Order: sequence, then structure tokens, then C-alpha cells
Amino acid sequence: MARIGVFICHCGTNIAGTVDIGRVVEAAGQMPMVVHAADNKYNCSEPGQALIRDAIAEHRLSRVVIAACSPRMHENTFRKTVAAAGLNPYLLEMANLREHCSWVHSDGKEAATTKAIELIRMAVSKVARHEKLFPKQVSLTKRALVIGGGISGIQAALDIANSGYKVVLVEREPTIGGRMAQLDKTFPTLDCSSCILTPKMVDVAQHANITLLTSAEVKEVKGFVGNFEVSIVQKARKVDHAKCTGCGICWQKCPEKAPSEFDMGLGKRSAIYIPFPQAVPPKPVIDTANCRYHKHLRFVEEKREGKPPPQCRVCEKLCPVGAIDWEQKDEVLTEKFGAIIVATGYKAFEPAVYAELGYGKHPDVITGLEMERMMSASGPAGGDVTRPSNGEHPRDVVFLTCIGSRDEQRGRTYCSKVCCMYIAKHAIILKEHYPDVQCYVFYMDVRAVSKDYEEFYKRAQESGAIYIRGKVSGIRQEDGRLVVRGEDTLLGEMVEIPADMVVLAVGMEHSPGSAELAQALKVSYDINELFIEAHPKLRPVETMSDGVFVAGACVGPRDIPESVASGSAAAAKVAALFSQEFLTTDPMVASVDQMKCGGCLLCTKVCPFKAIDTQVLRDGRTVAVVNESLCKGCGLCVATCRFGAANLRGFTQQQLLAEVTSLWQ
Amino acid sequence: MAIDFEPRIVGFLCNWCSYAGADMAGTARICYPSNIRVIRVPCSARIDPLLVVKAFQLGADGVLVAGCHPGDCHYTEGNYYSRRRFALLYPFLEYLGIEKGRLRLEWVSASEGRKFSHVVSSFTEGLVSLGPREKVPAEGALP
Amino acid sequence: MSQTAQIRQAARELLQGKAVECVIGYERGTDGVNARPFFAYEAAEADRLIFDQTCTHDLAKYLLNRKGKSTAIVVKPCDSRAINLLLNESQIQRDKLHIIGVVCPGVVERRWGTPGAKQLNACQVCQQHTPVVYDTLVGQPVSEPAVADPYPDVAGMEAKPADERRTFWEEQFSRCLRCYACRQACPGCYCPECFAERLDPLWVGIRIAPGENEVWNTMRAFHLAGRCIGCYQCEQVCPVNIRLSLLNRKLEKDVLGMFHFQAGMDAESPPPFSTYQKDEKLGIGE
Amino acid sequence: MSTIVVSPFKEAIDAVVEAGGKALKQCYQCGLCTGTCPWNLVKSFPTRKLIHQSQLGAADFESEDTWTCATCRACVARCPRGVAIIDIMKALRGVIVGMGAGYVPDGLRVTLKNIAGTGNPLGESAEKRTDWAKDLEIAPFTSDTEVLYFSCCIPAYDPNIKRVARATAAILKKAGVSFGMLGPRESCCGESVRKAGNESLFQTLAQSNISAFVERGVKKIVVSSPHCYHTFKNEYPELGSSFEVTHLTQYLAGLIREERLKPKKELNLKVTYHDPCYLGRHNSVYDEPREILTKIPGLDLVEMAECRENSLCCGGGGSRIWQETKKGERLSDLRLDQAVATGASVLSTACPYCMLNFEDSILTSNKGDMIKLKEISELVLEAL
Repeated sequence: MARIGVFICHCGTNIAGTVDIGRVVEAAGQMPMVVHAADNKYNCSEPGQALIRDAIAEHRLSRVVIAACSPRMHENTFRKTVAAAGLNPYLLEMANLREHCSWVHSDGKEAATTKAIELIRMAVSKVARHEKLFPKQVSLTKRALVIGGGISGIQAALDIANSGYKVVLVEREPTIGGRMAQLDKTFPTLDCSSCILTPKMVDVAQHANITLLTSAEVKEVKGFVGNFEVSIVQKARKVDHAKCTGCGICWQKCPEKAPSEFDMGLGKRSAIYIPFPQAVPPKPVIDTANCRYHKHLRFVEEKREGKPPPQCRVCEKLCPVGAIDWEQKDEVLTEKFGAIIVATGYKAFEPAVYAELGYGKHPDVITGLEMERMMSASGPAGGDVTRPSNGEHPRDVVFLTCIGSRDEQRGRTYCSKVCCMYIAKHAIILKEHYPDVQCYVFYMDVRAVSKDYEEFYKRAQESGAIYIRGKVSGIRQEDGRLVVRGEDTLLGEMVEIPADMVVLAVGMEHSPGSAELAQALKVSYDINELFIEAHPKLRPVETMSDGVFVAGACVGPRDIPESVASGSAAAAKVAALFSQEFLTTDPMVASVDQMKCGGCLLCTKVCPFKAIDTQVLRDGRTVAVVNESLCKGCGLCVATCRFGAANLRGFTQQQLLAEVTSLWQ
Repeated sequence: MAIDFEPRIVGFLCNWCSYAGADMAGTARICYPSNIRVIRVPCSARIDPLLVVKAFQLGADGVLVAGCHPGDCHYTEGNYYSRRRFALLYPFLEYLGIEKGRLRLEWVSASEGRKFSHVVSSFTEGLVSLGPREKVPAEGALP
Repeated sequence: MSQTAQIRQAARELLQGKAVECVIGYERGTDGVNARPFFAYEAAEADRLIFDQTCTHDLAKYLLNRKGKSTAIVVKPCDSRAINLLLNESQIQRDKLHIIGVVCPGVVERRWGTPGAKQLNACQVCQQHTPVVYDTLVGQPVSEPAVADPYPDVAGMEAKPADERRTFWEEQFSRCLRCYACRQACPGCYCPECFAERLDPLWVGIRIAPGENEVWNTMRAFHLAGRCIGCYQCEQVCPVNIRLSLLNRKLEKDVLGMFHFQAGMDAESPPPFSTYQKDEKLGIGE
Repeated sequence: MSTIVVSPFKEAIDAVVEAGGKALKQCYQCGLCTGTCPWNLVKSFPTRKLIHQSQLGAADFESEDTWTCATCRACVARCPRGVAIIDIMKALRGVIVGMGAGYVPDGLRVTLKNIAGTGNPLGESAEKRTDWAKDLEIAPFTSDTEVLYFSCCIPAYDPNIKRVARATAAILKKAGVSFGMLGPRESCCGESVRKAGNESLFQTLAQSNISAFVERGVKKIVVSSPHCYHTFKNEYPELGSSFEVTHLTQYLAGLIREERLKPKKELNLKVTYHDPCYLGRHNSVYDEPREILTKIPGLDLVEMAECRENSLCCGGGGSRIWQETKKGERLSDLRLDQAVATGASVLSTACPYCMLNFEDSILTSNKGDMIKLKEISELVLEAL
């Protein structure tokens, strides 16, 4: 039989001024299982808490009701109080006599007193059904996984590594560097992009705490915060990087050429290649789709007719250290991590869907990223911007913004944030390189919202770029030039601009495979397949999945400063997590009674935290089982479960029903 | 209509928005009728319709379910599920003869103390004008 | 070939070929008029199978006892929806199942020893005469004419004043014996422990009394919201003739109206309480 | 809807840019200029659109709009991008005048011809420039004369406004200032000529004035017109001049401060003061005129609703004074209403163009019995 103590707080006159404390104490003393009822000027004061602790000992109380303010205010305070007296802290319930009673019913003392008594009765009925709960301590692996080797992931990996923790950085491509490596200059300072990026890439490669896995992808994620188990596929490179010295003879001598992905197809690379000279690691991979030896192997394997293409194997012959490994296969590594940072970045929007703009049809219509590669001194053209159609320098260049941004027709509702600025950058640089170039920019709004961005936009205008408000409705070819047609909405008239080159300011979209990765990580993503942060303002790098953080453009369009900042922020969160020796889990989570579970598994489908797994019992029944480390205690599963198998500790069906029933006792 | 009739209301409030909104009404000293008895739950999605049906069986004159506004759920999506559940329960109870106006679902945020007070006031007034529920025969009330 | 003959042939082939261990179907009952469930384990038993308008039982529920065992089953269109329901709720495995779907014109109320004359209430409003899932189809699929008002009974009830409805249901529930026959017959009622029989929490008092009966009947129906496949087994077996279909069909109507969902039409669509639309307008909390 | 094909007027853009409209590029089309421009109180004048058309090299050279701007500087003072809108207007006009094509208002054509021929906009003989002072016994200007009083063409020739020059001369004499005029060697300062886009004529006028000043040993110039003031002070130095230039109000305020002038007579007048754009917004001289007025005994200075930086233009700047403005579109009429609304019996100002416009407004609107127009020098003289 429970021995319940009720402690009624005056809260000065806050409660006592409206509620007749004497009557409440008397009524509480007569409630079932209540062996002690007392009032107190301030329950939360140190003397008040001492009285509670003493009463627990003196009356051998097994449960406690504090009738005072809102539990949102002081539940934790009183949990500590009862714990200090040797009770399990969860054998406590609060009746909210202040916020929910005396403060809002000061116009009726009688009614307020009646309500106060009933609120206490509800709390008494509930606390009688409370159980001892114990937070669990879980050990954690102090090792972080960073997915994505762009600037954001690089920053996150370096910051964690510099905090003294081990990091594994996984990158899908053969090199880290991401999109930033492809850029020529960066706005608004016009720093050379690779000049500021490559030192960081080298730092990653050399850092003792960082393990770099390129040409690798995350396949499966199990576990929970502190104890993730992640399967990573190391794709076959056909080159043994342990032996390879990166001398470069192989890619120089390889006779097969393919369009360079890094150069947006504007230049060529060999079949065994590094994407660009400063690639990290500076060691090559073999592109088996284009490699002559692999073409030969496929020909033989598929038993095609005719003479097989010759086996080339030049790289193998020339390699001084015998690093070419034709037998290399995809490998799956399974590693343990305590935290994961997702920094998978973005992909440039594919503009061919805008048929009216003729991308892919008119060679002189290019994307912003292609312009970057053209402009780059280390790019395929050595920085010389020419018309793809005839190799001449353009005189009139027209830029179109919001391509794949702010366009519901294309399913991209959002602003890509960086386009206005990179267009301004192109206009400034073009004018600097080629003083007789005339740039025109068709825009809807110019969004220049960060430090020095507005000034940068002004600089573009001053350099001579003419801004025309409107969206281009069509581009046609005429006399070897392009005629760009759109409304100038500020004049209310159509304008046509004869141009030599048109640059489409393509927006950012989710990088391929984002949804699958999000599902594996149990992180939510939006309709645009962008990751959703735990709170857009207050928890911008956390996710609803504990221990999984997000950085960079995988959350939404971000520029370099923001990507770096979010990378550092996520790293700080990881470092804070790793500073703990154990993780403590909240015991007020859901549970499933396996005897009562009928196995419909609806709970596994609705759980917002994917915290419910299935388990096959020895009798062959498949039942639901709660992963307490993932459960956040919302109780949706309880209401979903017809079987009455799911329950929520601290808010059990029994406890809530007891509260309802007590009102009619 | 009984002038002195004091309806009994069971209110299930989610901890993060509506319970906090009720706290807010208190902090701001916004008075409302004392007929409501609040049961705190972590999320409106935790509320099993059985609890509501049971409250009516026991003799509740009204049941209030309140949660975060759609899109604001602390657990991201719980209130979308509760909205569906109660959208269906509501006409069903009415069909069984429990008048419209005895079950109410409201979205009250942590800052909407005034709204909470308004909801309780108007709900109470509505229940007063509906009058007491026809009593379930006494022997049915409890085992 | 008659439907009975087709069923027998299919069952025989399945049992002979060891494709299934058992065929669940109907045979003639001891009164010589009505049908009763029959489990054929041997090919020789196939000839005991029948199908006619006395085959009222929803046999799908028997599959719950044969989890993991290869089984063939004779199903009417409403029973086929029960199969989808059980598949959707992970209760049975499709690959262990051979479904003999029967095109059904409707079945009749059962009367001991005499052929029933009146079609079941369910059959009078039925809009699905061809099974929604089957491996073998017995009979020719029929097209379903559109029905202007598929729920006249529910609409009639809704139109009554609140106190009249209240009186109606009080009277109905007051007759309830809490024999739970409705539960036993329902293919969707398979909780390991029914909430009505739990002692802790005690949702439904042990006493047979109007208040307790109301909780039982209300929650039984609500647990079937978005799940009831409209077979009317519950109402058919009720010894005191409570109009349970009026409860189930009210929920069916609202689920269709609000969530555009009908239970058991396929095995994949998420049931209404396991999904949501962010911006749906449900006329509550707005 | 017509279609503008951008760039055939590339040369025109270059011309506009070259002519001083560099500011053109910076405009981001917010429209604050249009909203600020006083013309939009009386008619439609799409300042922003004009700038944008110019950006595209698509300006309509046949449009009257090109000639509307009174260069009052209200827009420039507010432009968030610091666009020198007046320079753009000037450049546009310059392209028209320079190319000899496009529309130039008739009144302006005549005036420019007059100035080119006689050195003054009224087409009067240069010899008669100081006829207004014949009876005032002013000593001829010698290298010992301390101050050159440059009256501006209008007080010099206009029969009505002559009184300003005469009052000024009388005051200077009373204060014992050593001053004189250059007579036929003085030309129009060229301010409105430059704003009308005729840069070469401006250069001729400026060179002529500067060389006259230098030859005659001028060091210090006192001017009645804010337009002369602006040009001498801010634009002539481009051509290498360096004279001390003072507006009459500044000079008089100094004399009063030094007590070389002592206004003693009680005037018992309620006076309101109109800030000329070229004195106020262009050169930030707001306080001296008010300082003078408040030193006059019995003078009650009241402000109009829009004063100082927000003063409403009379409509006479930027060569507008030589163009016909339709009745109903005259800003001076609006300004006169504001002055009457203060309850003042005297409207005072310190600019010959403003004087011309307000004289006209009082006459045409029959408000002569409600309010009188007096230049500051007139009031000072009355009080001595």
C-alpha cells in the first residue's frame, strides 16, 4: 500500500490568497492512501524542501504530491528533493494550483478551492500508479563520421579532429573539395577559390585524427546516438592507394580520354585520372566504364561477336610501384561512431527542362558552373572565356537568374540564395578581363543579403552590367547570335537583346541519393529532399535524430561562409557530445508489452523517430519493440495501438485513466 | 435550463504548447471559468480515444483536447495524427447522441494564454447552454 | 460449370499438387439447408465443398489460426477485403495463401432448417460483387453501377435529433449481453487481449450495465474505424440484434469522406490513422 | 506592345555615361526619386523610368520629360544608391543638344541663343548691364575694390527684380563696403546653360567670366543668385578659378554679426522664408537667411510646413525658368499656397529665379492682397 504525502504550497499569497489552504489540507488528508498532508509557505525554498525531505523520512512516504506551481516550472526541483530523501525521483506528481488555478480563478475563492482539491485528488490518483523509473547510462564511441567532403564537411572534420576526437570523412567522389573546388573566384572578396580551399584539403589529408575515405558511400546506419554502426562501401578504384605514390605517369600516358566531370564536360580527362591537379588524395582511380582494358574484359565476358578491342594495360606496365590492381572489388567496412554529420551538399539544377532557353540546343547557352570552369585559370580553357560555337570572345553576355529557383512549375519553390551573387561576380570578372564586354542581367529580385553583398552588387552595376527586371521568355538564334527576349517589367515593354553568350544562373538542388541517406539516418527531409533541422532557428545543425547533425547546403541553399559556419557549428555539437563519459537517457519513454502485441506494426510506421523496431519471438510471432535510445516519449504509439500493448512510462494508460476516474470518485 | 449548472470539463493538454499556454494564461492572470480539470500529456497524439469515451461515460459534460498548432508539434507530426483521430471521433460521438459541442479540439500555442482562456470560457458557456448530459444510469457509472 | 463445381476442381488440384495443406471453404450444414465452414485437407474431401447464397461466414478469420501454413481459402468479395486488411496489418503472408475468389450476388439471412429469404443488410447495399484479390476467380466479374447514396441508413440516423439518437442507442446498448460474439466473428478483431477484458487499466467494467455496454460498443466500432470491410458478421451473429452495422457504416462513411479511404481494397495503402496530409481540412481545430 | 531592341543606341549610352552620367549604372530602380520629385504633385514625371530607359540606351529623345527636371536635388538627397540623378538629366539633355537631334523646348532655344549672342538670357545689350545702378553713385571697380557684387542677369535687367540689386547696393553702401561691378564684362554664370546640356556654351561663359575676374583683380565675389553662387563656388574651380564666393545672405549675416549693419526699425511683420534649392539643398545654406530675418526687430519668422531640406522647389531651376510651365502645373503656385497657409503677410526668399516665379504666381492667382513678395535685401533695407 502506497503511503502518499501531499505538500501544499502557499506560494506566499500567490496560491493562499485565492485558495483556502486549510480546507485543501484537510481534504487532501482524507484522500485514499494519503498518510500525510501539510502546507508550506514556499515548497521550493530550501527550508520548504527540507520540510518535505523530513516528512518523507518521518512518515515513511513512498510517493509524493507537490501541490504548487506548474510542473513545467519546478518538477525537476522537486524530483531532486524527493531523490535526496531516498525516493525514486519519478514517484512524484505535481498539482498545478498556481498557473491553472489561483492565478486564473482569483474571482471565485470557493470555486478555486474546490478545483484545487480536485487537482490534488487527480495527482494523488496518478501518483499511486507511478513506478520507479531509472535513467539509463549508455557508453559512447567518441568517434565521428562526416558524410561529404565539401567545404562544410572539411570544416566539420577539421574542427572535430582539432578537438581531439577521431573522425572518418567519407566522400563519394575520388577527391574531397566538393563544389567549391570547381569555382574560380568567390564573392564578394574575389578570393581565388582553390587558393583558400586546397590548404584545408591538405590539412584533412595530413591530420592524425582524420581518416579519409574517398570513392566511398554510406550504405546502412544502425544504432543510435553514441553507438551508431555504419556500413560504408569503399568502391573499387582498381588502384592500390597504399602502394600508389601519385607520381602521375599513369594518367599522363593513358590513351583513353573521357569528358571531365570536374570541368563540367568542357575538358577531357584520361580513364585513369585524378579529377584535378590539387585533388586529395592525389592518387588516381580507374574509370572502368571508359578504361580500354575493362572494355576488352566486358567484350569477352559478354561473348560479343567480332574481334575484341585490344587490351591496353599501359598504366599497369608503367606503374613503378605496381599499384594497379585489376582484382580490386567494392568493399564494405563496418565502423562504430558516436555521432554523424551529414554534409552532402548540393547539385546544380539541370536547366534543359527550360525548353524555351535552349540549353543543350544552342551551344552558347551555358550554366553558371560551366562559366566557372571556363573562367578558372586552371580550367580547360586556361581562363579564356570564349563562345563554344565559334571560339570567339563574346561581346554581349546575358545572364538569366532564378533558373530552377523560385519556380513552382519546375518544383523548386525556394530561392537558391547564391545565384544573384555569382552572376554579379561573373559580370565583374568578365568586364575586368575583357573591357569591351557588355553584360546584361535579367533578374526578378536581386537578393544580396550578407555582409558586403549589396556593395558587391553595386560594384557589378558600376562595372557596367545592366540589370533588367524580368524573366526571359525565349531565346532564338539569329545571324549566328542569340536574341534574348523578355519583358522589362519596369518599363512595361518587351526587350530583345542580341547576345553572343547566355549564362543560366542555375540554382541548387539536393544532391542525388539524399532521400535514401535521410531514411538510413532516420532524419526527416522535405519535399525538395533537403534535410530538416530539429528547429529552423534554435537548433539549426541538429536533427530530430539524436546524434545526427547537418551542415552545409544539404539543408538548403547556402553560400560558402554559411557552409563553413554550419560545419563548425555541427562540429561544436559533436565535441560537446563527446565531452561526456556516458549518455543518460530519459526513462519516460514508450514500451511494448510483447504478450499483448498483435503484430500489426502500425506503431513502427507512425513513430516520428523510427524508434520502434520489430522482433520475431521464439513462438514465431512478430512483435514491436521500442528502441529506448531513440524514443522521445510522445506517446503516439500508445494511441495508435489497439491492442493496448504500447504504453508510455510516466504517462501510462493506467495513470491517465486514474486521473479521469478520480474526478468522479 | 439549470442556471446553477456547473459543467465538468476534462482537458487533455499537450505539455509543450497547450499546457504551457494555460500556464501563460496564469502568468498573465487572465481569468476563465474554473470548470476545467487539466490532464497533462506529452503530445496530443498520446490521447487514446478510449480516455475520451471513458470520460464521457463517467459523466464529463465536455472534453477538451488541445495541442500545438499543425506544423508546430514538438515531436514534428504528432498533432497531424491526433487531428485525424479526433476528426473521426467527433462526428461519431455526435452520432451516438453526445451533442456537438461536448468534444472540442483546439490548437493553443505556448504564447496563446489569451486564446486558452477564451477557449475555456466559450466552451464552458456552450456547455452551460447545452445543459447537463442525460445521466447514465447510476449502476453503470462504476463497476 | 457451377461455382460449386469450379471450387471443387480448384481445391482438388491444389490439394493433389500439395500446393496447399488445407482448403478452407463451405460445406452443407446438418440442417441440410445452410452452409457451414469446412476445412479440406485431402483431395478426396474437395467434393464436400459448396457455394451458394447460404455461405454467409467470413472465413478469412480462420487464416489467423493458420499463420505460416500454406492454405487456400474460398472468399466472397467482402471476405477478400478482409484478406487485404490482414495482409496490410502483417497478420498473414500472401505467399502462403491461395485465394479462390467467388463472384457473389449476395447471401441471405440464416434460418435453421429453412432457406433464408431476406438478403443480408450488407448485401443489400453491397457495391463489390467481384473479389478485390484472388488467385482463382470463380464466376464472371461484374461491373458495379454507381450508387448515388451508398449510405441511406447512416444518413437517416444522422438526420435525427441528438436526443432521439441518444435514446435509440441507449435502447440498443441496453440489450447488449457482452457475449462478444460480434468480436469473435469479426475478421478485424484479433487482439491478443481485448481491451474489454483487461483488468488494468479497467476500461470496461465487468458489470453488464448501460454505461459499460456503451463504452464497449463505442470502442469496438472505433477500433474498426478505417478497418471494417463491411461483411456484417458482427450484426449477423448478434443474439440480441443490435444494429452494429449502423455504427460501422457511419465510420466507414466518414473515413471515405474525410480520408478517401476504404478498408481492404488493397493490401498496401496506409490506413487512415497511420498517415496524414499536412494541409488537410477536417473541420476540426480550425 | 512595342519591343525595344537593346543596344542600337549603345553610342547614346556611352555618350550619356561620358557626359557625366556614370551614376546611371548604380541605379537599382527603387522609385524613391519618382516619389520624391515635386513634379509628381502636379503631373506624371516618371523619374525612375527615365533613368532605366537611359540605362538601356532606350531614352525617348522626343519626349518632353527630358526637359522637366528642375534639378531641385530633392531626389539626389534621398537616393539610397547615391545616384547623381541631376547629372543624368544633364547628360541626357547634353546628348540631345550635342547631337542636334530631338526635342528642345522653344523658350529654351531662344534663351540659349540670347545667351550665346549677348551673354545674358534676356538678350539685352551687355552695355546696359549696370543701368539699374546709374543713380546710385557706385564707384567703378578697381583693383582696390574689396568686393565684386555680381547681381545675376535677372536683377540686372528685369524691370521688376531690379529692386533686389538696388536694395543690395544701398545696404552695402550703408555698411560702408567697398564694392563695385564689372558691367559689360560680366556674363551669365551659365548654370542653367549647363543644366540644359549645352556644355560648350557653358565653357565659353565660364572662361569669359573667369578671365574678366582675373583681369580686373577680383578676389571676393558677393552674389545675389544661388545659381551664380553654386556655379562660381562649385563648378568654376574645375576650370582653375579660385575666388572667394559668398552669397548675399551669408555676407549680410556677417555684416550684422560684425555690427557693421544694425537693423533698428521695427517692421511688425509676419514673414515666411522660402529656401531656394540651390542655396539650401545644393549648398546647405539654411541658417544665414533666417539669422538675418530674426535680427530684424518686430519681424516674426514663421516656417512653412516644408522647409529647409524638405523645401518645395519653385520650379525654376535646371533651365526650367526659361521654359513655359502650364498653369496648373506650376510648383510656385503650390509653394505660394503653403506660404499663405502660414498666415504670413510677406513671403521672403533669396533667389532671383524664385522671385520671378513667385511674382508671376502672386499676379496670376490674384493673391497680392494676401501676401507680398520681398527679397531678403529689401527687408533688411527697410529695417535700417
